Amino acid sequence: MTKKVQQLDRVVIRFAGDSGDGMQLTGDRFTSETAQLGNDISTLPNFPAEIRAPAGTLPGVSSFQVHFADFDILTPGDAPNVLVAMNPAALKANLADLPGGADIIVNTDEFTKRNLVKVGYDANPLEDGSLDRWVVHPVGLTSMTVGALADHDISKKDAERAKNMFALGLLSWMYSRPYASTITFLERKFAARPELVAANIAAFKAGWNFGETTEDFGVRYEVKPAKMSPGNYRNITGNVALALGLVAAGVRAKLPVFLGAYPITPASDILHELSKHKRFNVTTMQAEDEIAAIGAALGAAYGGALGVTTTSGPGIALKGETISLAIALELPLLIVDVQRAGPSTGMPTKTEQADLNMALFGRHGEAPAAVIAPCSPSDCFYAAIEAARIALTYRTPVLLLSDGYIANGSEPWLLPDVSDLPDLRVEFAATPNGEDGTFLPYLRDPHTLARPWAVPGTPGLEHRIGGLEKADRTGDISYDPANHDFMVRTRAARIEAIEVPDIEVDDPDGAASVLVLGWGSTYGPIGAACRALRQRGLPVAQAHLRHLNPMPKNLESVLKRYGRVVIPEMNLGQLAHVIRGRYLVDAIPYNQVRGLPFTAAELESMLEDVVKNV
Amino acid sequence: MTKKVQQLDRVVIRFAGDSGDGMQLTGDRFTSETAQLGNDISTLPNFPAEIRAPAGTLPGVSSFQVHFADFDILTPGDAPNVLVAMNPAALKANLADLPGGADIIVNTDEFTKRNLVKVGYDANPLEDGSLDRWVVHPVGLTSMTVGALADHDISKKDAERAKNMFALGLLSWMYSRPYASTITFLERKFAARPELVAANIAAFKAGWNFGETTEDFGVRYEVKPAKMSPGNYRNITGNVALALGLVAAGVRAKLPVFLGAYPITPASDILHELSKHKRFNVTTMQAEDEIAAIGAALGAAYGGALGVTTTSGPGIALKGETISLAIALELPLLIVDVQRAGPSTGMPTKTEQADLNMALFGRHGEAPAAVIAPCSPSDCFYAAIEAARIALTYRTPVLLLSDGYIANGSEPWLLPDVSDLPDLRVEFAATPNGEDGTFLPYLRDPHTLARPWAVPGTPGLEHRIGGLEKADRTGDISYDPANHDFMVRTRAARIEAIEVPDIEVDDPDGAASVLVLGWGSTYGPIGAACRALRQRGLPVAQAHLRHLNPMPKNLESVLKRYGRVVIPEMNLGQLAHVIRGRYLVDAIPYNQVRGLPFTAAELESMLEDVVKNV
Amino acid sequence: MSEIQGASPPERPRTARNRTSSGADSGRQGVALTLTAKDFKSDQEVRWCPGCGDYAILAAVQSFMPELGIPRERIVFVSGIGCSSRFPYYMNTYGLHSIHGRAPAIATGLSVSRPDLQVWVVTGDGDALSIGGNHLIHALRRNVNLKILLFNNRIYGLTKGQYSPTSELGKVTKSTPAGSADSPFNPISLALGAEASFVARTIDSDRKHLQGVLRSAANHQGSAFVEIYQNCNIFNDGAFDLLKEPDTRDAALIRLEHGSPITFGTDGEFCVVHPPGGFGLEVRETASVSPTEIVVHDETVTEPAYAFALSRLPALDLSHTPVGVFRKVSRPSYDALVRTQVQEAAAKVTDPEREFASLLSSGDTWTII
Amino acid sequence: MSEIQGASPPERPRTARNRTSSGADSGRQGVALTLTAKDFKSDQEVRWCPGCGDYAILAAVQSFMPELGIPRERIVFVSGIGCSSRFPYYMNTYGLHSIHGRAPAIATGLSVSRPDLQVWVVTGDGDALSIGGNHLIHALRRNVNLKILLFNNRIYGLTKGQYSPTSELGKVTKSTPAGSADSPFNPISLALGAEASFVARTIDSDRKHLQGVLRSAANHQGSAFVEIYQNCNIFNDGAFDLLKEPDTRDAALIRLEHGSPITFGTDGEFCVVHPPGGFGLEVRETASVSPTEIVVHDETVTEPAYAFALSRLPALDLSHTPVGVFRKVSRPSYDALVRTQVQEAAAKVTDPEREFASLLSSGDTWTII
Ligand SMILES: Cc1ncc(C[n+]2csc(CCOP(=O)(O)OP(=O)(O)O)c2C)c(N)n1
Ligand SMILES: Cc1ncc(C[n+]2csc(CCOP(=O)(O)OP(=O)(O)O)c2C)c(N)n1
Ligand code: SF4
Ligand code: SF4
Ligand SMILES: [Mg+2]
Ligand SMILES: [Mg+2]
Repeated sequence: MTKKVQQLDRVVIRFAGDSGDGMQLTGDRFTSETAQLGNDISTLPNFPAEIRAPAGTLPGVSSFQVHFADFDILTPGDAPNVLVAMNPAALKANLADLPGGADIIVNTDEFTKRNLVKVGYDANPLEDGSLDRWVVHPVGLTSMTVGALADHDISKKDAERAKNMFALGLLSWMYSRPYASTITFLERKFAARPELVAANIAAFKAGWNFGETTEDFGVRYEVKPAKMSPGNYRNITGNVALALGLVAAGVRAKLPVFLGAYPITPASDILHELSKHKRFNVTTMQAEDEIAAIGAALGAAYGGALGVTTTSGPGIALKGETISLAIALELPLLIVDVQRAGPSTGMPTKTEQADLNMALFGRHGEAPAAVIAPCSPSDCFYAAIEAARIALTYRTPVLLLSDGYIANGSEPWLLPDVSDLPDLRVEFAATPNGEDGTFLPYLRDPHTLARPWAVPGTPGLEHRIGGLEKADRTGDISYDPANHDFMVRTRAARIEAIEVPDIEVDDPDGAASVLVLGWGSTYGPIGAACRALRQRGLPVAQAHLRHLNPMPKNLESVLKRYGRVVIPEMNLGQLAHVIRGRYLVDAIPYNQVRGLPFTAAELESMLEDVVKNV
Repeated sequence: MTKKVQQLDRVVIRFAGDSGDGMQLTGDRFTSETAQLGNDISTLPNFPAEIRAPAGTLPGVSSFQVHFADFDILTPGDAPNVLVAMNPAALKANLADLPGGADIIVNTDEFTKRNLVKVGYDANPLEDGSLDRWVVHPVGLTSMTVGALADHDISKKDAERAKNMFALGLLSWMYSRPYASTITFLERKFAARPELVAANIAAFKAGWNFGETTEDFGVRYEVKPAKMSPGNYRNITGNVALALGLVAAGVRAKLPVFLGAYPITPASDILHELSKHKRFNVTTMQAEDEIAAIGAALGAAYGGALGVTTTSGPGIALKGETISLAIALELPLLIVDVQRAGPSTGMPTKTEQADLNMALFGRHGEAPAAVIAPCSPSDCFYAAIEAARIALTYRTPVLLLSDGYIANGSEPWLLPDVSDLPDLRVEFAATPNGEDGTFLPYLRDPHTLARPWAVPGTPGLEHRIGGLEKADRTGDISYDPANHDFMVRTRAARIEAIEVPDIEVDDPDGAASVLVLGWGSTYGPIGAACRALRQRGLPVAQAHLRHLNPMPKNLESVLKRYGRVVIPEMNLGQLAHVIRGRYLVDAIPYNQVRGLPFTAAELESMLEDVVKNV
Repeated sequence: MSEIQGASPPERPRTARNRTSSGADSGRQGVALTLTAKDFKSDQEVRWCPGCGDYAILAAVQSFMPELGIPRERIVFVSGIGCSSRFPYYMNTYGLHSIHGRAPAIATGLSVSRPDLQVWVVTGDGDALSIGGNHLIHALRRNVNLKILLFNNRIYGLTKGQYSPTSELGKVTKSTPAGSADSPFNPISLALGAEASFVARTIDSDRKHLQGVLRSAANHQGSAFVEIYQNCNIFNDGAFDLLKEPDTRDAALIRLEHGSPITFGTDGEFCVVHPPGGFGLEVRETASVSPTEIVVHDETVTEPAYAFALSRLPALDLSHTPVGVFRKVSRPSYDALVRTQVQEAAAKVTDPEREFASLLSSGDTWTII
Repeated sequence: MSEIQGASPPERPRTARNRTSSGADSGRQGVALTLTAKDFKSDQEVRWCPGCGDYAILAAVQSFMPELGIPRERIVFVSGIGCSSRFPYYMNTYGLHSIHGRAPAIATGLSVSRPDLQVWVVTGDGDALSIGGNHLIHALRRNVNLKILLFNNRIYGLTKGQYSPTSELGKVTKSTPAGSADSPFNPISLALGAEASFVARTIDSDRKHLQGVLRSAANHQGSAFVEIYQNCNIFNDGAFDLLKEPDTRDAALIRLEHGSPITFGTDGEFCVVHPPGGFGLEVRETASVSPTEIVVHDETVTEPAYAFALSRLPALDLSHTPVGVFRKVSRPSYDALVRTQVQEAAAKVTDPEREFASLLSSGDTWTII
């Protein structure tokens, strides 16, 4: 039976199942196949804080959404076109996000009385007509997988486990994905147990063939490759990109990298990734807590390494005192905060942008530091390098604000040429800089205002520094009022003096009256909304802040060029407050704190209102 | 010999000497005598971070300034009329602050070659004419004391030590102070060693008699009592007032007070003071660190006590994560920050106002808390009570920002009638508040938005709470996006909903075009400067913010009433930034970060410029 | 003067407390009540991974609770963060799920200010020994009246499998792909070095033993530190199998019983001796030594060197692992000493407002008329 | 691959380092140099109170340093906050005066990334055992290559006299006017409980002894923990007088010497024995026991129970106080293990940029043309 093939320009698929069903892996594989095909992609994993909540319950549902298209896309998609629901809980938890007419592929084997009751279904939704708005494809995923593997010498449990590969096979068929990489992946993953390689491949093929054969799936879809710049690509998550960016910074600075970290969701993967790259002279230390982690990183920085610490909200709260010390010591240090929903423990696996205040203001005394934020998964790579540039050039702590959304989300990344990356080499102090061969640890470079980085081991530069106020030039302890005033202002000035690129405005025909200003991970949804509005003839301008401290020099004039400035944030208006205070611009905050990224649609409708009311 | 008696309306005296010379005690005693007499008073101690830096060195100089007058005064005085310099270091360290014509009383015995060299004097300033601008009184303080005590059976060291009492006697004579309280004090202090009581009293009297007899002091001064409201007064420092305010809050709330604290300058004295008042059901715990200190206070608050923690900058930096938990738990908690000069260890014994940002914004996630600041030493008493009122009524952490200046400075305090203090009694939850006898720990009071305070031990209200996001009403763990958004906004709303008194404006004839807005300890110098300007016919209005979060409802209209708003702060403009961001008012920051309070004179001249340029 | 003045709920049960130092804790012991395990189950769905050792511990604790004879409302579970720290949600008592590592500090404030409560701390090897190590050792040194249950699975569960301070040297985990480089703490030794007055160890899978240890901990005045070996079947499965598998456990598990000679094995064929002149303990075949050479376990030995020596018995490979109460000695609890100071001072005050007024006007005051 | 690539100062002395695990530390041992005590005095004015025990320790350290044979620039002193923590300012080496309690963490990062340096930590009883307790025990368990000098004056000096975790129970201080309620840590026991490989105690006033201990600490691979009893003459004067006054010291001070029987007193009239069957040690009159009963001190005993028993000897009143090296055993340092992993991996890479480029393009990549 030959199936009709229909062309689509974009599709959003959400795989949803129990925490134990392997949905993250399934989504990853589908993404990888899709990448091979050359679509543009954006993904959004969403999983519970519990490791493996009780099977079949709503809190146990884990999902992975992938958006792919034949043009360049900016978000993982507002609403799925297809939902794969491995059990009743997955169906129930995700239904509200599905627009009418979407496809739902359900694993009927899990729709038992017991499982239905567990999630509060009185009747079986597959039978009571409640799903009539959608196109439901009931598939006995488990039983068909087990059936297909009857000849394999594996346990029933292992056979059942392979059902995610059956589902992947089916979806791969539906969207005509190339699957060679999945086969290789399975061979590698189960290398130690060949029987599982065979079984999983068989399950995958069974799913593929099922699509090919069954009448239920009358149409097969194709999404053509996107037009993307030529080059070598890989799909990458923000956390991995950030880790690789740190390695790149070390390589380009010709400095060892020292990461002090304490595990915390959603930042731990940076530690995991970096600990694999020792060969680049990268040392990772899992410290006893966040304070020790940044302490060790600072100690390493004092010794001449590129010191880094990675964490999330609760950990950032603990690092303030040491960041303040690093500010007093004027040493380079990277502090990565992968933000999650707060306050307190909050919702560890959900995203948020509410640590900006903490990054800018969360230290006692006047303790300014540089702050930057990446805007997409792959941008985490470049943001890490930029953070290192600032830290090394200006001898200052730099806070880098990623968040759960881009940390776990992924997108295709055009691999850079390593030698094109910025040259980050630094010069350590080697000789005395004062009169009579003395060394003045706080004598500054007149241009960068940076003090010398004089690492232990350098003869003749022995000196003592600490967290007490220091006299200008000599660094000796000083309680002199005028010196303190001078030093406080100098520390502020040296952050202000950091050279950062001008902010760019995306205002294609310069006709916009409304500027949408964002920072961090909202770049994608804001960009998608602006595009959609422009396509509809409503001109809006977009500008995205990468450097949050210091801010670009041209920002003020950009802001003042527009009648209205709107600032969407996943917090209660933190950047908006800062912009208002600095530039006295009546910026309108648009806020949402749901632990989820904005959808392009909601931003579009909000902006439409603003544009119409200017 | 009878001396001329001259009337003065105000005098500023600075006692300065080595850390071991007992200058703080001497100043205290002089202050106490002056209080007895009924002058208005304001004091400013100033001491090094070292316990007892090497004798005779500049870093070892400790001083105490007292300003007293026959009218009400607001500051310890910009410049001393009299400097008592116990050694060359004390002279050198303080000379720059002395206006020409001021009296200098020097202890000539210490002006030895060795001591002069130690502080970098090439020649003896008492002899080389370099002090010609001032009226120098050379006195052999040490030798005369030792001489006066020749008959006493004490060691030479003890005799020499009594020289501060000689100096006190001399000054007490000069300013006609009643000294009965000093005699009582000495009797109490040395009760265990009667020979020292006798010696110190003898030294005091020798000093007094020396003034009476010597030709060098031709004039004796009198400063009449100030007109002050009738009542019972005592002289009080901010730290003691704050501690007593906490005791008062416990007494008036009929709750036990639990202080968890870790020693840190300049906050430790609150711990010391409170630990003396166990009889008011006050428990003090010196914890292992600042995190444990606030943790224990929070645990006690959970158990139904008035939980308090006291610290300074580096400690506040460590408490953020637990404050964030307290915000999630919605429990009352007082966090007292006696600010000192930062960043990092900074200048521990010097004052600053640079923790405002930290208090307002220094937590991860959206974690709003109430913030208030006292404006003078005695006001610390009332601020503590007000902080307790907010915490107990609204079930929220409250940050109270004192600083080193008012913490150690003192002023006369009209003792309140205890029964006039606010009634702070609270009601613990006693019965289920939900349907079917269930208990809903996050069901709110519709007016205050406070949740019930259901302390362990209450039968039927067993419940579980924590730092994960909680469902509205039930408090169960919730990852629901809409619930999170709701809870984040509710936590913000409940802080905004706190009722605080309107801000008052001091604009006697409503003619001012310039408003000076301050907060915290700058009240005195700003007030003094405004008075001086008004006396010169330049109208300026003064308003002082006690409530920094939420801000008074009328603040916006007050700000907009004036053509110019000036905000002087001992930081780089933290309040100014907030005011600009909130109200889009182009407030002018005026900043100084010298570890010292503003002088009224410098504010006066700055404001004069502003007024003239409106 | 009670620990909460005035505004306390009317029905709150109060027990008589005298004001002597030991008496200040006595409110924690209750009277017989007719509660069952079910009464200690909260309405929250338990969300650990299927098969997690935490389930067994929860069930053991819930079914043990009734014998305390303490009403539910007087029991509080305080935890930090970690899989184990979800524990309080499942107990139908008061419960506080706090922040990572800080439970002992928070519980200290609660316990010191509320002697009428019985405060339990539930924590993990990361929570208690990594980020929370300082609070733990300080609680132990102070001897705060806390029952501390450390669920030791030798891994970070909640953050998905990094090594912990009890993981063995060379452990390969997500954060140590080349093997960890830090040798672990021995939690029992650490607690003893920190002056702990009660130290015990037990295993998730042995409910009877676990409850025996809980019983002993519950009636201890001061800090009771209980290490519970707990299987994390997702990230460190089988870590304690040697002590659980029928074919190995008898030769590995040494059950300490107060007053009994320390023997173990299927038929007591192994024993623990104290070689003369030495400081450590050694395992021998029972048949090869004279009965008098076998160490008779005494948990009350004041000298901690004995319990310390016991704690060194297991090689890191668990080959000889004592379980039971290592040490249980009596010294005043911090809470009792602090409460006594406060109560004795407060007892002298009948009218706090008047007393406060006189405090205000003490010292150097003056009057303006 | 050296610990600093590329941009290092040209004159920086490099020592050959092999890549074996113990070898990774070897850069720290230097060659003979002709430095004197004066070379280790910085130009900063010393600002402790006159009479403070810190002066004696400073002088002892400065005059000891030359014998290390390590150039000044390869020595770093890292401290926390406290009177004691001002120490680095006075040493003409590299020095970092950090924040309260965190010196061990900061020093760990430095030591791990710079095996060519010798890193000393100077800390106080509050800095190390109160706020910094966790970092201390973790450094010890990891066996980081640090020489940790804890100046124990049993008080908070810098903050003007509050009690510390080593102050005796009942101590009256500014923060405990009614006497403290928490019993103290025994720093030696705590360190042993935390798996310390080198543990020693000495006294500010005995320069020879102090330097002997420093010598032993300096050549130890891994963490060397040295408690130094230090007099704070302002806030806790005479705390150790019993061990210093001519009429009491002989009967109180037990000088441990490796390989010698433990005797003390004016004429060795007292000794330490190990009563059979017991775990603790006891003091006896030498005349009353047979010479073979006297414990012969051996700092290298693997079993920490011996050193632990020794640490329990002093009553809190110092009546029997061992000083000297309690324990010195060899186990791999954390730094060495970590450096080895990194160095072995890095040794395989000749061109990091090219290797990095190939890392980027490893895995699932695709090409758009
Ligand atoms: C301040 C802070 N740092 C880190 C974390 C992340 N975190 C949560 S639980 C945990 C460790 C859990 O390990 P353990 O205590 O052994 O408990 P288990 O999950 O194994 O029961 C970590 C690192 C956090 N929640 N807060
Ligand atoms: C985070 C922080 N908390 C508190 C302090 C205040 N503080 C400085 S030193 C010190 C204790 C000093 O005691 P110790 O470590 O025994 O040193 P000593 O002064 O006795 O040598 C304290 C509490 C601080 N500087 N930083
Ligand atoms: S991850 Fe491990 S410890 Fe956590 S719930 Fe699962 S099995 Fe239990
Ligand atoms: S306070 Fe004590 S420890 Fe500090 S310098 Fe003075 S004498 Fe030394
Ligand atoms: Mg664990
Ligand atoms: Mg000390």
